[in-house]
Amino acid sequence: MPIRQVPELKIRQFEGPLDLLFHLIEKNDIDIYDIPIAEITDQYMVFLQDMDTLDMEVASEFLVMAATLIHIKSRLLLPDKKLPTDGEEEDPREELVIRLLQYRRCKLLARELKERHTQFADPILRLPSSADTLGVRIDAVPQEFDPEQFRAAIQTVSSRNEVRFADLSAKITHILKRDKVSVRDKMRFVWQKLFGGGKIFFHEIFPSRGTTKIDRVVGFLAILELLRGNRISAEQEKPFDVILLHRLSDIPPESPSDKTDQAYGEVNYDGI
Amino acid sequence: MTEFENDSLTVQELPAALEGILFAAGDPVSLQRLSDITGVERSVLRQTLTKMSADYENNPWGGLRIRRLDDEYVMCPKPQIKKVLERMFQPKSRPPMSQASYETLAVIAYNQPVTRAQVESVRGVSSDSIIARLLDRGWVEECGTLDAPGRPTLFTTTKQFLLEFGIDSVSELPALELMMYGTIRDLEDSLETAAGSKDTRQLSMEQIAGGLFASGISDADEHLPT
Amino acid sequence: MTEFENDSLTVQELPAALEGILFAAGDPVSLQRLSDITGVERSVLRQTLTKMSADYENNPWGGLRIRRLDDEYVMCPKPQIKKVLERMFQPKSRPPMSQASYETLAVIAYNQPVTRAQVESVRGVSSDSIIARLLDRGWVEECGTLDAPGRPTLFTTTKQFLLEFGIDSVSELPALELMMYGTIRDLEDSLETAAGSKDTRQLSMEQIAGGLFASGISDADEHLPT
Repeated sequence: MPIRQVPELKIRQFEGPLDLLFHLIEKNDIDIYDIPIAEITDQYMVFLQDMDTLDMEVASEFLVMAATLIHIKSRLLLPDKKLPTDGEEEDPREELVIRLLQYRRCKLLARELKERHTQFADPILRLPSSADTLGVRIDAVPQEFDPEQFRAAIQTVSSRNEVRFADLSAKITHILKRDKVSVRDKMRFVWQKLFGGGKIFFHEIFPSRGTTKIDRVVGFLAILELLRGNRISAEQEKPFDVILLHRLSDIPPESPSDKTDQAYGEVNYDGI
Repeated sequence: MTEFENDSLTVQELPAALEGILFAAGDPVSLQRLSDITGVERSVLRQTLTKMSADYENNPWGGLRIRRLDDEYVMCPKPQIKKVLERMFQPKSRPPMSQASYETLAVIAYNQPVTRAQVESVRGVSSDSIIARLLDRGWVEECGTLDAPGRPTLFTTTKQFLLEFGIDSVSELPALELMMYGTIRDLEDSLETAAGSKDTRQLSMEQIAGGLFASGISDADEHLPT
Repeated sequence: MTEFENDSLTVQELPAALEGILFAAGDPVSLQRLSDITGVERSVLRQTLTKMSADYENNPWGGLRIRRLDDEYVMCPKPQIKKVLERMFQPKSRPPMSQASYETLAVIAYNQPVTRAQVESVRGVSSDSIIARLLDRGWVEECGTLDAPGRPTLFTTTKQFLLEFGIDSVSELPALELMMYGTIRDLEDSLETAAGSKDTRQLSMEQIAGGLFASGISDADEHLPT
């Protein structure tokens, strides 16, 4: 099936993988009960590979969905022959359809809530009247002041403020320091590791200790990218087994096209 | 109706008294507190307040309304005159809420009480920081833990949520159990129940949406002249 | 009747708007101020208010009235329902002092004289309605207004408070930096400097916190490890 050109999309446009899938389904005017998995998977993968930078956790969520799609696609292509065919064959797409319908409903409800909020936000309430302003006389009775509770309140406010400010400075610092991890940088990194025609395991380049989750996720995408360009080969004997990487060509990755240039920023490949 | 206290109010005096109390209180007042003050039974109060609320709404010359928030009542200006009032109070400028926040809020509102994991299973993404934001805004609160491994925290919506979204009570939101359907059939059944329709097969996406809003929060909209 | 301003109200909308304004204001509002807010001429306003006031008085089911004090107008409960209000304010019918009340009282004690906004800034949450209760209990009193836009009311603790607490002066309270409005402001300022960018220079802490979730940097924040 021909892949229609996916327009420039940014991952931040989407609230998650389900949101992206819905976008693709609506754009292609697809019957949700009969999703052409192969085509959707292809478009989804094209989108993933076009992502310039990855946002920490987000990427892994998008990748999990990619794996799900590929799994469904494979089940559709290769029906499980071990199971007796009793006519009531389970559609491997069913679970995905349910999730999409649930998410769609959530989105619609969210839209409704948003509309309600614009109408009802910041309600104007009266400040309570004090007895004095209403001219109401209050019986003089012994007050129930509790000095202990007063002291406890002081502690509560102070420690809350401590947390409040510590939390805020941490967030600000984090945002200032946050690095963007780009796929292009990781491609270059992997390429360098394979220099000299050697073979190397994926987990040697990106060990689970010493690298962050985002490093590994982006690293994996970089491998996919290099595979696509026939720069390297990757072998895996069975699912979840180790992945062995091997450099196929001594020619460095072709010069990035104008489009990828913009997306990946300026990286000089000649020096590799 | 039970015996009234000695100094309880007559049915004739009640509306004026309730008006005065809600005016003076400013904040929402619980039915129980109104009962303590007036010496009138809660069921009678509820009936009277419902009638008063309708009268307020139907009076085109009046600028006030009485809103119910679960078992509390509050007097406040009608939405139509909010614009005029904003000329006298500078409204608090708050950052706009993200799409993700409304989605998370929707899952919590329609499925409460609900765990973090359940929210994430519907949205397909981690929702920790968004839930924190909703807690900050006072729209959501913790309400105990689920009796399951790890004892995950349960979340519900608050009175503040009802206030800021123009909803009388969470019971106005049909329970939709956004998650955990075994088959498409189950999901459709739940939609039909929510929509109250007998027409079974082939619900389109728009029908799904329409059904929800017809039976759900749109009721409240009907008496909201915009 | 003269020409109305662009955003002035129609005659039909006027009563509802005035009702809302007087309700929300609490304090008496001058005819001039009402004219500024509504964009309607004072003579028209006076006429409308006189008519409204008569309607309120003649409505046996209503508990509120509009009173004129020279050229000011105020909404208040009718004298007939004073007895009910007295019951509402009697100590025995009032809910006990909450933790929030003690917190608000503590912030006032540490920062007096202090405005509502300052109390909120130190406590981190709105304390508006709690202050009214502290006034009722006689632990807090008004002491003039701050010379700033809007002329906000200043509050101090009372002698009664010192008496109950068993101290001679608020200076006997233990020194605590994080209870002081001045310190809070300094912290906010230094955080703003830390945030560094030109955009955030003038932001309050609220805005910074909010800004994290607004479009620009929000994505980053939403995936902060918690």
